[in-house]
Amino acid sequence: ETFGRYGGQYVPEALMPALEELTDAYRRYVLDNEDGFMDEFRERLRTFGGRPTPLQHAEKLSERYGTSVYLKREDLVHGGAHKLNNALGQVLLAKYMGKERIIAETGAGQHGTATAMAAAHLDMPCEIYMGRTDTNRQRPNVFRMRLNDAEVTPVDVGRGTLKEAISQALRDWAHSVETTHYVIGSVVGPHPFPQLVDEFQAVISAEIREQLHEQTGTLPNSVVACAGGGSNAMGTFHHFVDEESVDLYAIEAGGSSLDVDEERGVAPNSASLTTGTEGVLHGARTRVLQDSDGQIMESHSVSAGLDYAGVGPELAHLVETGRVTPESVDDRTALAGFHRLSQAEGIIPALETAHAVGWLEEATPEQLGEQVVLTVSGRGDKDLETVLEETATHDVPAAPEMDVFSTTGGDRNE
Amino acid sequence: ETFGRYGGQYVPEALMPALEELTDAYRRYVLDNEDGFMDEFRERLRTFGGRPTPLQHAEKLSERYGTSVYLKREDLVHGGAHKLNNALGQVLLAKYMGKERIIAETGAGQHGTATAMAAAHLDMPCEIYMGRTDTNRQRPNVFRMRLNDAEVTPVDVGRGTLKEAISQALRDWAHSVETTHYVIGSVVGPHPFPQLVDEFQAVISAEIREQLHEQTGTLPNSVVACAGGGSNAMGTFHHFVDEESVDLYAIEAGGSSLDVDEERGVAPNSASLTTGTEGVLHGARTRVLQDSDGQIMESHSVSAGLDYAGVGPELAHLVETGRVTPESVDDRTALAGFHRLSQAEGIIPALETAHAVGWLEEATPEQLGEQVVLTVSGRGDKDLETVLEETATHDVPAAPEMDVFSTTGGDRNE
Amino acid sequence: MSESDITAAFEDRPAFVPYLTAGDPTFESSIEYVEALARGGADVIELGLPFSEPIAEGPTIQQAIVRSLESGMTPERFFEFVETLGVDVPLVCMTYYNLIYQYGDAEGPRPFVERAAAAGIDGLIVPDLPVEEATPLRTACDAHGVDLIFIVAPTTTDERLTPLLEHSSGYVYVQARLGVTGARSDVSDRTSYSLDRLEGSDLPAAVGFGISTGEQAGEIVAAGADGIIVGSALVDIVAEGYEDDLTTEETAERLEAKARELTTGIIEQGRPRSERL
Amino acid sequence: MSESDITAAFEDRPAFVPYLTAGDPTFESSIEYVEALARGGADVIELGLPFSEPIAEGPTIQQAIVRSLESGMTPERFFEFVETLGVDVPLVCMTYYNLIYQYGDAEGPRPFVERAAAAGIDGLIVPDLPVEEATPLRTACDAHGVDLIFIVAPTTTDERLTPLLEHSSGYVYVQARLGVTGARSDVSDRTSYSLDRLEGSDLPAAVGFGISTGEQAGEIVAAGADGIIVGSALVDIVAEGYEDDLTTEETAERLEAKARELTTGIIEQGRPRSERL
Repeated sequence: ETFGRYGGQYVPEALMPALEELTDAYRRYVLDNEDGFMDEFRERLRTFGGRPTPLQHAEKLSERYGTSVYLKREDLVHGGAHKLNNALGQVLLAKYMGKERIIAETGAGQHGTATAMAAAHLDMPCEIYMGRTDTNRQRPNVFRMRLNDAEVTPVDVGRGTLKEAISQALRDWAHSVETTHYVIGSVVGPHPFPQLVDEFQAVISAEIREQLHEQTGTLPNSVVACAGGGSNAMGTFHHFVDEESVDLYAIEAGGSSLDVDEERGVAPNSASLTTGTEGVLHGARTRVLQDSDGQIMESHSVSAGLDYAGVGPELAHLVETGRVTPESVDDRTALAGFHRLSQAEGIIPALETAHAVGWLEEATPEQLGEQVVLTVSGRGDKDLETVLEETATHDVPAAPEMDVFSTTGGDRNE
Repeated sequence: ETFGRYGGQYVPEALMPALEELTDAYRRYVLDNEDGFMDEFRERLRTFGGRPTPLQHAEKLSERYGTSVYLKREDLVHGGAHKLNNALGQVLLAKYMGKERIIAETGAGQHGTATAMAAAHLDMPCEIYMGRTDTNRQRPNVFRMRLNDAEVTPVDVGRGTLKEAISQALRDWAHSVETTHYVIGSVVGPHPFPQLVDEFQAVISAEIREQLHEQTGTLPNSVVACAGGGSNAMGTFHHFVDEESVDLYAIEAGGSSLDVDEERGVAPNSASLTTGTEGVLHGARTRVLQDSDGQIMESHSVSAGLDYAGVGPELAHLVETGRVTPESVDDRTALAGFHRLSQAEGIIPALETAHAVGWLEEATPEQLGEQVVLTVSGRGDKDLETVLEETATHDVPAAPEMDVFSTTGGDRNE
Repeated sequence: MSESDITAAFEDRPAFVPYLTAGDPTFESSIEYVEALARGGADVIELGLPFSEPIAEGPTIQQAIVRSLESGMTPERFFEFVETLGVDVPLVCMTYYNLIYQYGDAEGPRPFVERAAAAGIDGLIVPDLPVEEATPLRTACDAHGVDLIFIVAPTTTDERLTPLLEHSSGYVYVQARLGVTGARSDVSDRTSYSLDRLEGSDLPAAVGFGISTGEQAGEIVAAGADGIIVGSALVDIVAEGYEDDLTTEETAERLEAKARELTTGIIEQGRPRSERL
Repeated sequence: MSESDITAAFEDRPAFVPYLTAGDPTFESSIEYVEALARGGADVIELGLPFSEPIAEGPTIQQAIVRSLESGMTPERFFEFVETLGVDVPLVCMTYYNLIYQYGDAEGPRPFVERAAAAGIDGLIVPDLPVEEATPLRTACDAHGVDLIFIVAPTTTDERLTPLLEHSSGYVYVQARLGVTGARSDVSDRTSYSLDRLEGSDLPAAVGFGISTGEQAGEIVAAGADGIIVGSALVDIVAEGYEDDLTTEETAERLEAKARELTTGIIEQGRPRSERL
């Protein structure tokens, strides 16, 4: 199954039967609610995951941009990001399929922690592949996974980040496919994963639509979501794709520059939709960051969760058809967005989300329209250290002073 | 106003007019919903705070204890703990009262971060007093407060923890009382604070009661909450106090021992209800950890959020009348509870909550009854480092191995 | 009600009321320091009995309290301190309510007041005890002839002033500015206002919070005060002596000199109380 | 359809099909290594063109790919490599689909196949290209007389087997066990089952994944295989040579010796293919 030119199943033959089995399970359980699968999924999302999440009118952002800005609060989902929507769905599906074990890859650790939580909740053994570099720079998330009793297996290949972790998870799956389900973390990979993950994340836009209708009786003019692999963006857009009056903006990580260093095989950004070219990566034809030979480039973003050289094929297709507008925001603008939301609204966003917030500053009034919905894909607790370091490096305006540790006084009276 | 022998207003004369003003505002805005205060509060709790939080049936704990265990998921409130219920209420009240500035104390940083978030959300300048020791051991929470644009002022007095921070906040308030509201973080302090905070936290038990009735049509047999200052416990108990059939258990931090070291002025626990004696601390008569002269002792708990030498006067009163049963759980049992909830249910609890979870293991079937509600007062992300250290120290059974960082391999094929 | 020794001390001229934390930094040197203040002209002396949570004190007195507690000060030692002192001016004990409440068998304030009176304490100031909570202590004080001194704050409303004055004896402690104790270079405008409000009272009005020089003392007396209370400026001298390793005698001399400076400031501006009423 | 050179190589006896990553660790020494395998008895040689995301490879070949990429291997250099080789056995290029797709103007697989055929490549194996996605490549291969070899996995269902064999040419790569490439000491029971399933096919069946000794090779041939594919066991020798700083000649000799061991194992158990059919 493809989305225009994109999608497909570019995987080893050994995995094809598992993908057929998964496609069958997807149709029966997810699309047809066989054995009440979707009912159970929705109930667990509610009581375990904390759904529905609020759609909050953001007073100060609205004032700043002269429009009504609504925030979809996925940062309040259990685990701190939208990732649980998908992880819970897939682990539950694996259980319905009679699988005995769960594997997953993780980059920044958000998908890994969500999967570990879901696996603990549903009593499934779980192993998470994580690049060695990421295990070292995302220690708290490694701890969280271990606390939920998941195995965490560092991957020592390549740069040791998300790309390598996905490749390694695919290798494990090629080995263990008969008993194991691979919980992929975004709308990427071979069919049916992009559709499956989209279906689980679509709850975001279903709620937005209903909540905004309750609050204002209307559809939004524009919907804004950050996009790395694209699960947050696809989940946020899903129920608006057929509404032509709603503009959809996918905000990518512009990193430090949109140029690429072909010589070193490095793209200092993760803007696959904006600067990528058609290619085949991790099981799907999509837009990827690659050199002219087709070797995949090392991507970069201040946000580990956006730091990926590919993007979901459906999102690539929606961009190609003009339905979704891709925009990219550089590290510095994202950091400024991080501080703006923290200070103005009392919400510390994930650095992924900060890209979407940063883009509001660059958007024209025509792009925003009268009602904007922006999904806060996750909370920023995981990013505190990075933000502190990067804020200093980038000299971001309006960042708070962090000299509280260097003073010795504390008393107010002399 | 007092609760039996407890409560009162033991503060400098300079603060008395402010307490009178606050009592008046409490009656008008909170009790009588003047100017729609409570409507706005509830609406903001919903859209900004993420309420209602779920009441989740915990499958594996239920199986383990042969009863139905329900978890009230305050860990899903914005900021990661029940603390926002109170902070948002008080900051909003300060705004209705025409105050121009917010101060607060914080120990572990949860109340400070909640207040900083609420103040950013409502556009109020905010200063948080935090003991020097706590600023150093709770750096992420200091960062979060600073990111929300709150001033964080370390307090260099005494041991530099919560007790000193409260004293210092009271001193600031004595100075700034005409323009400033002091957002106290628990059901402690002079009247009307204990009632005010209780009223804001009562949303917890209001929701529990409604949600359990929806799910089962009944009242619970027992309700369990951890208690430091007691705001989580009072919020959880509030709407059950008049239901004599419901047993109420306040779980305190037993620390390393319930004995005290009078010589050194140290109590190696924070079990004021269990081992404290009547005294006057921070504006109220209540049960406190003190030596025979009346000097306040340094308390201890593995959980910084429970580490306080006093307790709310209303809770002290409910214990004295036998309505609430105090139980204490030591550090090791709490750590075991932490790991049990993380592994069995996929919820990493705050170390405060872990005391309540740990107690389930020690409770008799008669105490638990057929339906138990336990409030997960907060999430444990803030406690990861402490748990790792203390778990090793205490040799807690069923704790996961944390050797993922020490291995070098990662590949599955040799 | 017959006039107390304390009230009488305000008669001839505006009184100089110094404060020191008893036992700071040691029992023995603290005795010397208090006696030095008496030599320097103190009319009434406030002695702090240290409590671990002094919510009304600024950093200067907080540190004095830490030093005193570390040197072993307890309520019982405090009474021995009072009994050891060789001064003949009225003594006021300033402490927090929990220590009073816990003394003896924690059966209320009576045992503390009884023991204090026996030791030679003439009055009590309890900064965390507003009039609303003071009835048991008031009763115990009345029973043992001990004055109970309340603080009038700049924020004290007119409605609060009447019951506050009714419960007061000895003198009224006029808090010159908002905040906690501590030496300041400015004297609040509110002082005059506060003094004006007390004109109908029978009790002398002593002004405290922030006075550190003879000149300030004189200004406040000129504004109509019946006395001045000086704490942090004196505790600062004790702290300096402690930190700079001065001998007890050197520090005592400095204290006596500071006391003289303040007394002189008062005398220059002061008239007998009968003329001021 | 006339039988290809590759298929013909399986005629006389079961074929020995070694794999090396081209350019590992350098262009020049890799040429020597491939030629050593030919001398050691290779009937067909699989040459890896390295891709940055080799999702079907175990750690041994992953590391070979890293070494090759670091030494500057590209698709164009790979074709030069093939053109430089002095061997007279059929050559199969093993690579991932993105490199094939991107070659030339990224207009599909045709330019790659054309160039490969011109360079002397006789067949292609693309581990991440299942039959469902293979039509464009199949078309290009047919147009240029290049075989397209598919892998039959232990999990391949009977329903999948028919179209898979229809699209295959050259030989069928029988994956002996689940997982990724890598030398193993055991040979899966599933191998016999897989070979049985292929009995109706016209194409020779070569078994790969995990074979490292002449003894194993003999066992598999005895079980009915038309050929054995050995990769990781040979790459290990290259890696050891690289890590232990051996000369190119020393490593080439070791490779030739290993090839002989494997060829001998095959010959001892092997019969002509006509007798096996």
